[in-house]
Amino acid sequence: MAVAYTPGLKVSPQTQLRIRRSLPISGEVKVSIGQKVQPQQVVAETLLPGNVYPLNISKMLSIPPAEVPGALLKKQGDYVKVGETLARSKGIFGFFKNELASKYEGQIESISKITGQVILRGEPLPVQVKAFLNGTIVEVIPNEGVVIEAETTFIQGIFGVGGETYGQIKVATKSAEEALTPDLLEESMRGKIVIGGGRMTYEAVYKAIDLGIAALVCGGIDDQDLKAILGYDLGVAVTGSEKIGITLIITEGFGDITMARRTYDLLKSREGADAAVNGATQIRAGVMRPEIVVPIDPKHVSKNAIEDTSAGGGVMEVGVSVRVIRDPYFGILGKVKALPHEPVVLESGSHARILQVETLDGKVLTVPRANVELITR
Amino acid sequence: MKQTMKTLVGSRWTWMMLCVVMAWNAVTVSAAPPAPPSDIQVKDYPLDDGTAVKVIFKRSPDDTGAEETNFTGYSIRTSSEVNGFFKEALEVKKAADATEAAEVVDARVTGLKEGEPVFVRVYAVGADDETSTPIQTAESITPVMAWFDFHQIRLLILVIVICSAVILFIELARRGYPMTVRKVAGLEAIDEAVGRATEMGKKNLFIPGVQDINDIQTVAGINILARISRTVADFDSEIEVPTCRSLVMTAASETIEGAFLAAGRPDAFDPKSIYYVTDEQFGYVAYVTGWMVREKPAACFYFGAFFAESLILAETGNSVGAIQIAGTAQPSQLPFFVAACDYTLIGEEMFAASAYLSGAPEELGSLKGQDMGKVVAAACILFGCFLAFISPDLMKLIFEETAL
Amino acid sequence: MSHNQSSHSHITHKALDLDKINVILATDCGSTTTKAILIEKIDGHYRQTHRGEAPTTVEKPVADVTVGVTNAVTEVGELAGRKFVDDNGEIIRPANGNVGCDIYISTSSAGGGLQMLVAGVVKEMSAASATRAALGAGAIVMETLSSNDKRKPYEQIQRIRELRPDMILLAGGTDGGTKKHVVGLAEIIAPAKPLPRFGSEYRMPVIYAGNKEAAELVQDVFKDEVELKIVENVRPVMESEYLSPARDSIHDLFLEHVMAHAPGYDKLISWADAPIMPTPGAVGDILKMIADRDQINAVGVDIGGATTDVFSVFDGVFNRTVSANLGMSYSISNVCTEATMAKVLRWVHFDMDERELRNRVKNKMIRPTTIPQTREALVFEQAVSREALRLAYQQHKEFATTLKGVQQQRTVGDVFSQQTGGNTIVNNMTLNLLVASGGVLSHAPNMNQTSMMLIDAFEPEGFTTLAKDSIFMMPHLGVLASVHPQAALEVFEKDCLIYLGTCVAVKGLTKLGEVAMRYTVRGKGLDLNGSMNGGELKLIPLWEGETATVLVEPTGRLDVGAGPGRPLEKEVRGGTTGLIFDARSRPLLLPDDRLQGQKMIKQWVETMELYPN
Amino acid sequence: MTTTPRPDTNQNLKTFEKRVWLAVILIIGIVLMTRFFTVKEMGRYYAVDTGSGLEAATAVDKEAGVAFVDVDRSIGIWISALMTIGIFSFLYKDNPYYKVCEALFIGISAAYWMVLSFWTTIIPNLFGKLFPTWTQSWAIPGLPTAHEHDWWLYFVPLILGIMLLMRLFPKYGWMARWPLAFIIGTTAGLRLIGFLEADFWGQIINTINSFPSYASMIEAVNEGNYSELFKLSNAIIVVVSILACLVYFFFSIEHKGAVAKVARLGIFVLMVTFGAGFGFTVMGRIALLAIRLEFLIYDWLALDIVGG
Repeated sequence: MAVAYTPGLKVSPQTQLRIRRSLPISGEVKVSIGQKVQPQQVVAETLLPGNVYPLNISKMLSIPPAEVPGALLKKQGDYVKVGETLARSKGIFGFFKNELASKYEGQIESISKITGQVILRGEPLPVQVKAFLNGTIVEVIPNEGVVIEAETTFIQGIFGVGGETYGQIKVATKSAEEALTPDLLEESMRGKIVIGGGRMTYEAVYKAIDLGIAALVCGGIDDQDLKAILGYDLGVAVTGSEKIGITLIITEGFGDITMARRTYDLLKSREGADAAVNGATQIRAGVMRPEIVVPIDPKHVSKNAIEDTSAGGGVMEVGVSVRVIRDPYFGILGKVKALPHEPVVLESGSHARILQVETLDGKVLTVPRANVELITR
Repeated sequence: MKQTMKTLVGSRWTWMMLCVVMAWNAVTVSAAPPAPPSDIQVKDYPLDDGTAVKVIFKRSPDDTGAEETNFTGYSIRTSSEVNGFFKEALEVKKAADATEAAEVVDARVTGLKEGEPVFVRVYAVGADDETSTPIQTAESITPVMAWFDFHQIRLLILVIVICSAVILFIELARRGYPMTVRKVAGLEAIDEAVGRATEMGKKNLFIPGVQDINDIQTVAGINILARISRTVADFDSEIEVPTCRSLVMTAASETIEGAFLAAGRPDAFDPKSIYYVTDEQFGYVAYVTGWMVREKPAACFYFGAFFAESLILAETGNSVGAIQIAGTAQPSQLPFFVAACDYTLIGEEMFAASAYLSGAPEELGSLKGQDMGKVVAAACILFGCFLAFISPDLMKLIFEETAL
Repeated sequence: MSHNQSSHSHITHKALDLDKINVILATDCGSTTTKAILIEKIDGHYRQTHRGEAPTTVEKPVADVTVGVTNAVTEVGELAGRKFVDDNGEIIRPANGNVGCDIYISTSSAGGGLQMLVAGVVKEMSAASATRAALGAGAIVMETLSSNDKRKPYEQIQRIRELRPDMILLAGGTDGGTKKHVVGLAEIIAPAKPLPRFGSEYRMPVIYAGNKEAAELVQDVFKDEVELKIVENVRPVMESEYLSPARDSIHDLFLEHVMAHAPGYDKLISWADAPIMPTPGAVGDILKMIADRDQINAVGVDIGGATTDVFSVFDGVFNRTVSANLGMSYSISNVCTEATMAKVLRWVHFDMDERELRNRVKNKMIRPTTIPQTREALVFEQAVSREALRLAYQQHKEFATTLKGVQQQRTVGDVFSQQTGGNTIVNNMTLNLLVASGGVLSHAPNMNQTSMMLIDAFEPEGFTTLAKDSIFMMPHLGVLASVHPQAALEVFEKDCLIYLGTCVAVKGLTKLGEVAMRYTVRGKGLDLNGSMNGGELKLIPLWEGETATVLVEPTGRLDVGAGPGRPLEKEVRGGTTGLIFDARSRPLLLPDDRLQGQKMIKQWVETMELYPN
Repeated sequence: MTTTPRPDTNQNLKTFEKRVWLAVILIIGIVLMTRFFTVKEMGRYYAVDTGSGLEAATAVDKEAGVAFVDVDRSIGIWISALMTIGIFSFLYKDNPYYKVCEALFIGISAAYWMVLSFWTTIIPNLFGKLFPTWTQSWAIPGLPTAHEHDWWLYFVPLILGIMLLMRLFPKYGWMARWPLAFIIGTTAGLRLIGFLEADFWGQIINTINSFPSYASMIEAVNEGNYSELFKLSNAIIVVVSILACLVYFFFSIEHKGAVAKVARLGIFVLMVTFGAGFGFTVMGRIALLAIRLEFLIYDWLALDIVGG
């Protein structure tokens, strides 16, 4: 077969997007068909009862239950934060005092002298589903959710962390190659979606969180940095629920890697526009990629815009632009120079069909066909 | 039957007669009595629990320290009345050699009643148990209880060593020092047993033994009950606890209520399932076995002090097809539990259970501390045996005699 | 324990005359590729002759599975010089000269396979039995709900809503046992109104395999909102499992409801001469069949991109586990996380930059289709696979256990050897056959690499024959076995398995530099004897089709299957790798020190000729 | 494996079984009655009035005219015999007869214990100490009316006892926890010392004391007496056994390697102990059974077997 499909990411200046927004459990839909909605508008809502945390203060402090109210530093109805000192035992002659810091956050619902138990109830968990898109409601699923439609500029990243967020697009780097370093970030970017070029550094992410930047979109990130940011090693690529105070999206891959020019240019062209991003990624059957959605003002919708998906997927032939997506040449861009038919023995000893790539600086590399990805340039 | 009884009674009489006759013989065949000791002094023994007096007297002239002599030792006797019946309280051996013979005897007479005056007599005893005329104090002496009993000093040291080991390890555990616990299959099987009951829609039965709450085994049993009922609450199963003592019922009820609350299911707690049956051991057993046969519990737990009922309960449980987990520190009952139950906790394992189950660092630390106690015991035994082998006197000095 | 000898004959489409079957066409619609094989009767024996493959077409834009099947079949046809597909795009039957085939069968795991939600009362008991039934039927168990999973009802409801299973299996309670728990579970599932994965046009299939006395109550709870099928209890009493009715009805419903709604499957079902089975279910069936016939214990492993399936048959008891997050592409990063990078790197005999590696791992995760180009990348990937296999096998051991909740019979003598129920039935010493399949194992450039990956990850003890599934034919043979067992067994024997050789390993801790075992090998042109020190490996050439008699005398307390220190003589089978003597310890211990470890691995790599220049 | 479905409880079989049992019971009843009326000793208690009370006698005495049948005690014999059989009937299966015996046993014993503890504990030990005059006036005539030294301390148990009773009122039920805690806490404390003294230290001292000294051994051997050597070997066995058992009960160490081996030895020691205990207890139980059977055979049925 002379044709090879590669997993494509959608990078489209204009596309009609239809998304389904639904509640986890049944609730109330707050909009009706035909209604125009804003990204941050709540379209459906429900309440989950707050979680209950029973704390056996008497056991934890080794005091009789009846002394629990005396040892508590809070009253019924008070709100306790995580780490706040909840109770202190009297100790013996002022020594051996024990303190107990709350492990949970919530309101003190009841204090029992009998069991020494304090019940903390977390806030009722409001579950709100926002529109995410600036669009029109085209379908209402009663008690569950809605389907929204809009004309958007739509860009899929390859990987992201953090959930949905909104903001103005702001490009921070001068080129698609430039790494996002802390010095490129400034106070004025608070609440915005900041676009970088190459890799986002650990320091930059930290500064961005401090500055209150809504989201960072870059070409790549170092896994070591990601681990430091998340505080754990990411195992399964199912993300979206991280609470790190920022949404991060990478468009190309891990390591030092440049953002595809097309993506960079498209984002740059929409600088200043309001966008919605979602870092949620799920790489397996039913794949989910992080997305950057920039609604297009209905006035500017070009009626004859072509549905453009050629950015990802396509036909592999001599002359097309490709990126190598596996070491040892990871991230290198070039053009297909030859597509030999016969399988070749690789250095690893495997037989595989290969292609030759001529890099931008004129070198010719031999790589397995599976290890390249088409890019439109 | 009646006749056998009579024979038995008859034979007892025969024996007594025989004894009397022999005693008479012994008295009649006596030789000349030895010379009495002299200069008796009796004092209250200091720093003790008030059950001893110190008796000091000069040795009898017959007590020369020579090996071959008619003299065997002294008999110290006490009575509450001046001329009352004097009962022997202590025997003192004759001097081993001449040097010892020159010294006074300083004896400690124990077994007295605190606060009750006694009179003391000392007899010299000859070869054929004939006694000299006694020497006696004119005044009675009253043993007094001191604030601190020095005889218990070893115990104090032990308590301090073990308690500090426990405290030390608890502290260490709190600071994250890793503590391991050996696996105890019986405890791991609790979930399995309760699970079985849940799946089969049957009840769990818990028997906290037949002793009152003042038995440490019952307390340990109640501790395990806390965990079991927590599992029961988690599994939404039911537990039945008939008790043999009213206080145990109260304790069990409190425990289960607490466990259900901790599991977040206070609503599922049924106080009626914990009840008192009777104090009468076998009445209780009859009830429990009857209940078992009727209700067919799928899981039976026996934790506490058990006596003759162990096998009856466990066999009945086995016959109704329950998973049974038992634990007791009654050595005589363990074999029965082992034979009839699925899992058995042996003695100490039951006491360690609560620490094992909770997995809380504090409790694990205390377990480790208790293990240190065992190390101390082992060391004492080894050291003591070594001393006993080398020098029994030194051993006695360190392990038995008062340090005063 | 379980009755896994499933009978699918109850939906056999057509009556077949087994003697007249000469040409068999089989396909397996995997999530990415559809593989077709051709089996022909040559000189009275069934042989696999040709194969072909094509991308699976269940997702847009094609969305008709038969297109991929037709493509794959066409490729086979071209290679075999037969015409299988007529002008209407249908498979031609029966065979007539160079045209058509006698039977056509298929398995499917396209679109993520059969995804199920399982619920039972106690997690370790009826829920575990239900899970076993579902896994045995070839399903992926997305979630197991139980009364004691510590979740509040609303959390459970939320979870069910998040999932979109193909099917639900509800079990719980022994017959005559608990009703309230089972009904309680039904009351949680019913209001959650789980939506089936393939559209909402049909009702969610729910199989009830719990307390038969609660069946009516459960039916009342579900009313008509689901497609409820009531079968016999998977756990009629605590002491035994009865899985086959539940398994069979999973297969039936898979066909009737799930598959029927997947794109193109209605056509595929009508084509096939036997019910279409979920791929892993078919693999399990053939493995079980072989183990039963030869009276052996066997373990099969299929390591994929996202998941690793482990199948085992020990003393006739079949078990299957799916380690959902252990795989070589989508899940590679999770393997490194779960096993830790240090554990992965201990299999690598040279230095690697960890930071660089982390990025590579993550990039493989987000771009799962790439293949290692350099030797370094290959070595690393195979190191990861060892850890993935090791973890999957560990999970399998934890799952393949004796039943929990069974009353134990004891005597006084047992007091100190009390063991809880639910011990693993997996015993590496009694394992006879270890079969590997899946990309990293079957496509390794060098078969010695496959052998070593198996030995390092599974740590077989005693005498164990190693083999690999040549072209992942086991699913096809599994279905074939339900129609034509003789053909399936013949092909399995002759074409399916490629024997790698035999591993002879001592159980116990061996000491470096001390003799661990002595051996004598006698066979065609072979007469060797020697001894092995602790920590050593030895490769003795014994090629495919050859056998040799091996006598092993372990020293000390070491064991090769006859008991500690006892000698054992057995006939062993050769293969592409040969006869491997392994005097490394069991469990396999690698030095913590990186340098020392590298030295040791390097030595093994050289002995085993793993990465020749 | 399906369980073979239990055949739907065969009604016929059940009725048949019932009839058989009815017949058996009837036959036994008839035999008993016949025996009662033919054998003079059976189920009767003969007594002779000595003036200072009743004493046991025999049927022969009755014939002689000195003794008479004590109806009360005879009824007692019958009750205990029938109760004994009732409890034994559990060996066959649970049945109404057993249930009656069980209920009687429990009811009577519970009441008995209640009365007993009231009159032996609460009255003399609590009220008798706190309110001697009052108690003397209605309950214990012989009680001294003066207060004891430190008598007021008895208010503590009174209050604790009342608190314990508070369980009866759900609202104040929590009060019961205090006395309970007091009891458990005190128990633990007392037992700790008791345990240390009697078990812990006692075991150590007894072990050490059983160990012979080198000097005594040499002396004995010189005298040609080798028993000391046996004493030594015994003592060593004892010490090793104790240490091994101690190791078995180490919880904070995984039983691996050398520890496992020592623990294994400890297991053997414990096994031997259990074996001995098992045998001992079984013998005890058989003796108990013999006593019950003796009662039934001799005192009730008055059978003349085994030279009774």
